[in-house]
Amino acid sequence: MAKPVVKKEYTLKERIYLWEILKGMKLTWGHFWYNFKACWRPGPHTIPTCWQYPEDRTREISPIFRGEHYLQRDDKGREVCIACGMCAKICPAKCITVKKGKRKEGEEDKYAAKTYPASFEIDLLRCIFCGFCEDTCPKNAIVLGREFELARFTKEECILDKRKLLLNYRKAKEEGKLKPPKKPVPVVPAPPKPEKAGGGETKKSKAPAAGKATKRPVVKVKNTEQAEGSENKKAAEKEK
Amino acid sequence: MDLKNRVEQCLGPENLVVAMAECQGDLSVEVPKRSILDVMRLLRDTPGLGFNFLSDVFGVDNLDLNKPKKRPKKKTEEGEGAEEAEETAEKESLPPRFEVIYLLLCLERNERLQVKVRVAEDDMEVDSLYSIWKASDWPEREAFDMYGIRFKGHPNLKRLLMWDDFPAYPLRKDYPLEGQGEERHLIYDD
Amino acid sequence: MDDWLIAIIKVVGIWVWVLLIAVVMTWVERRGAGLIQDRPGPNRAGPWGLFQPLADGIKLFTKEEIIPTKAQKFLYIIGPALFSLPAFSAYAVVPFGDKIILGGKEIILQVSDVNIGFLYILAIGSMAVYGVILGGWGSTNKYSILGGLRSTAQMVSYEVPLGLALLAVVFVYGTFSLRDISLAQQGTFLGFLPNWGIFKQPLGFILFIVAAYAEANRVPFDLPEAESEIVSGYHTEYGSMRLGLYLFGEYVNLVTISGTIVALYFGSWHLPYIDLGAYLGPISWGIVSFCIFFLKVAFFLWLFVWVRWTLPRFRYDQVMGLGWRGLIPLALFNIFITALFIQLTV
Amino acid sequence: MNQNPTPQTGHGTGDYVTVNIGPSHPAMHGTLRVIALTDGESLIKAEPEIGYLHRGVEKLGESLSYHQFIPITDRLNYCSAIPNNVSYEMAVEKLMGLEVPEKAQLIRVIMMELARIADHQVCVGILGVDLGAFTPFFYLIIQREEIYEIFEWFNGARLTNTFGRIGGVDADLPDDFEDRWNELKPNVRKANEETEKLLTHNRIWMDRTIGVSAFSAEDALNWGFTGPCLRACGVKRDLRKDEPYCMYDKFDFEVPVGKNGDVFDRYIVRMIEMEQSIKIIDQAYKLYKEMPADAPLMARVPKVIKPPAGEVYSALESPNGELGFFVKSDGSANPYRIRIRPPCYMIYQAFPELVKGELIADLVACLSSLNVIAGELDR
Repeated sequence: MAKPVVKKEYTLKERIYLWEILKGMKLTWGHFWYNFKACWRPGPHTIPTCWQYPEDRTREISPIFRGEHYLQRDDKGREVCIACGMCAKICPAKCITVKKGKRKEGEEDKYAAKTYPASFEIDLLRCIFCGFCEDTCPKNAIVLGREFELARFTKEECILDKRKLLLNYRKAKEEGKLKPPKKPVPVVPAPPKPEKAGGGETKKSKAPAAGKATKRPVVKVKNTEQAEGSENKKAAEKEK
Repeated sequence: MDLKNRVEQCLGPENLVVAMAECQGDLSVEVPKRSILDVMRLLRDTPGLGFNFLSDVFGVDNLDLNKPKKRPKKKTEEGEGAEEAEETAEKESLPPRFEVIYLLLCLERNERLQVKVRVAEDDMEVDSLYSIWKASDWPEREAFDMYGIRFKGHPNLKRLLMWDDFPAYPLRKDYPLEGQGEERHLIYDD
Repeated sequence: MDDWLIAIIKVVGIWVWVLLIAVVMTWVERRGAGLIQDRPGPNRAGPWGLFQPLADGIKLFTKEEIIPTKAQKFLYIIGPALFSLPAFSAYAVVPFGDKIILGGKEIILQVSDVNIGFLYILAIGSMAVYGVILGGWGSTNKYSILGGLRSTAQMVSYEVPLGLALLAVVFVYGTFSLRDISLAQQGTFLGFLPNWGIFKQPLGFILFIVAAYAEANRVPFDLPEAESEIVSGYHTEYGSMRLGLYLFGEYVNLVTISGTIVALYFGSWHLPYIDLGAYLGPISWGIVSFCIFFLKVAFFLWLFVWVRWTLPRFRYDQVMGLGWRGLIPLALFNIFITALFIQLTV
Repeated sequence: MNQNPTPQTGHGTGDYVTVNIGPSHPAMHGTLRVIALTDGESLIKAEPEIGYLHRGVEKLGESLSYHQFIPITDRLNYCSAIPNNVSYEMAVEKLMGLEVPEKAQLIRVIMMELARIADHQVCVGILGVDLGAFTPFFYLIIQREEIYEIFEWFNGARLTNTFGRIGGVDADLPDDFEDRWNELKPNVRKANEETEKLLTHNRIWMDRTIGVSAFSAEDALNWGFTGPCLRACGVKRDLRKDEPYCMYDKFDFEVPVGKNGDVFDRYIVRMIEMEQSIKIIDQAYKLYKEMPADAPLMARVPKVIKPPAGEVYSALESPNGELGFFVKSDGSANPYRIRIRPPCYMIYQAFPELVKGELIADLVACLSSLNVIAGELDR
């Protein structure tokens, strides 16, 4: 395990230190001078790479930024969520709890669907902002907004209940920061099949099975082999 | 000649192949535990195979696969001899609980091979590959740490990720996800 | 009585002035670093962040003083003092201007014109190493001890090329007094070059500045406090104003070193090709010479900052190698050449 | 200066000092810890101790569904989350026998190469910081921020991207990708050039890096090295070339190879790889543009993924080396066992060998040149 010995071959320029040092200093001086001039520009955002954050909020946040959540309302101001619980189910951090409530008569202007979330809580301390809830929501009701200032003083404030989520929606709407609707992702079209495969996207369609069907026997073979293997081994051990 | 035949040709005569399986193009070969070192040397040195790179070593716990039915885990239950006897009887008919999987790689032909040994719960000792590949140093320590599989001949077999006096083996299937309150065992001295 | 008063004014004045420069230097360092690195640097406290040193000072003064339980108390406390005291006192022999004539009395702008000024600087400068090593040892921290050890070896080693480079200067000017050397740098030689030390001792200047960087523990020789290796080196365990003394001491050192460089090699208060003293009145010339001197000092202070944010750091053995195998032979060669030259020309 | 007095020949009085470097130390990126036995400045022994960031990712995976594990993979190598995501997705796709649409593969390539640039920038920058050169770090990190900007506009997150889904990607490239990339490309090149100017030929830098922690090719293979650290030793191995995935066989790029396996070579290899990544992105984007706008991005994947029982191992060339995922399925909706083969885990275990006989300062240099990421190491 002897370590290889490395020969150092330097050119004269490298050997005398100073040449490269002076070159480097020229480079840093260039940066200094550029930024020194930039410093005299008016306004908080002087040096192009730095935002003076709390004062200077001109930096554009991506419209699809995954920040603090809000619950969407439709055009008539009704809550869209149907409390199906998909978001709670898909959440890797298990930070969403939804309780379902049945819409009573006379509440049609409050809730869009027959069921609505009686309570909807998101624990921001657990949330990892992966955006799966948004992805999976059938009604596009829960959305991760553009709000990124998540610091709170107490733990209680970090739990977003339904009221806060709807307030977030109002705030986002007032500031024009509602998330644009997501473009649907084109999926590989289903191979032509005698049965109709349309709309089989959400249901367990037959289409992937076509791919699987060829593979399945392999797996089965493997399973049997495994079983045989263990038997073989048993036999071998018995012999021993 | 495809890889499967070559491996068979190499290991077959010595009666070293317990089973072979292929899943999506990944060939895995199960070999007897006691001859793992010989197998590895053969796989490395046989021309035409030349698996000269150890990619990874890790354990798998097959507890749930062996027992599809969920049963309450009563480890400290006393007295119920009948149930225990039943369990032991069942155990004997099942394949050994643990597996150690070695991922090998042939750098020349870019072929990969999974070598598998089964480790029974009552004899958790496998020969260490440290003498062949130094790369097995930490992965074997981790397998020991997580499953309690001991590697004979490893120069420094102690816990890697968990602290030294951690009382359990966390990646076993009967270890609860949220732990057993091992923090209690931490002794803070100033 | 007047002499006493003048002396006291000079001492206090230059002490405050050097301290002020050191304080501003902490701002320049960070601001300069920021601008070199494409970021603004401290810009919150006051205009352009100028009050940042003030805020730092308040913080350092009001922080709780903690002495680690296992530290050796006496050494721990005396370390910072031993570091900063020599730093301040070394400036005593460095001039800061020509002279002022006040009420018919000639006042030289130098605390004390000692005729062995060089030796004083070398002697006092090497005192600082005690502060570092005692602080490092007294902290009873392994990183601190390592830092202390590094600094000792480094500073002691680089005293030698520093002294040898200075020796060549003494050969050229024939005096140990910094004031005399400064005065001798007026005018030109060979008809076109300013009569500055750098043109008479180019190699000596390079040797001196490299050794001076090592003496001041600055990048690329900042091994005693290399933060990626030994956390903060000898002052790892220090906090509050004790740390402040180390930090300020370092900057005061920089001022002293820059002053020495300017006095020796950069023509002190002289401008090239022009003798302003002949045109200005005695008082205004005193002030102008002071300004010229400190503009030059400011350039060297900036050079310290500039180099710091350009270069990587040496390794311990490489520093030693550079010192003993590079600088010292070169310095001896420089002395030899200088002596030969003087012998041949005079 | 490589031949420092070793304890056997030099002042080996046996009176050594144990210096505990880490887990909280300016040079330890993340919570690494090295217990160093030193004789003055030279190292007698350096033993790495890991596990301070162990979060039980593999155990966690067994209780999550296949999709839910994707965000967890972000947290492995937090400097380059996207290759982690893709590697895991590729493993599951292999298990399911899915064919990922070409356009999605191209998007993956583009994003992975961007992540590679970002990762190498961090690594080189930090290497500079640890050797005392602070400034290149900032020049590089500014460009990394711009890369993160692209990530943000692509799918809304900067660091923990949760990129892609099993079977494809969840979003198309943003419309302004080309503008952003064209703006970014010269800047990245410029930052790299400036870093080279400040470091590569600087004698101080060369002294600090050339010959430090040199490693021979046989040793490197024996210890399971992959990625830039292996290539620096002179072994031309790159999974993108050797086991092409994601259409990497269609791109024309070079695999840089070093000679001595020392810190300098690792640095140079990383610098060249950044340049090559830029080339790959250009080619991939060209191919991407040739695809029809409505080309599929997702394979047909059922909502609840239940791969057939089986076990596969799939690896890709992450910025640090071979990042592999072994996924074992029992046919249910949760993976039965997920094993992550992190590249720097294999490299870091040779750390005592790498720094044998070096100085403390070299330990730091060696550590940062390996680009050890605690999140990936401890999982």
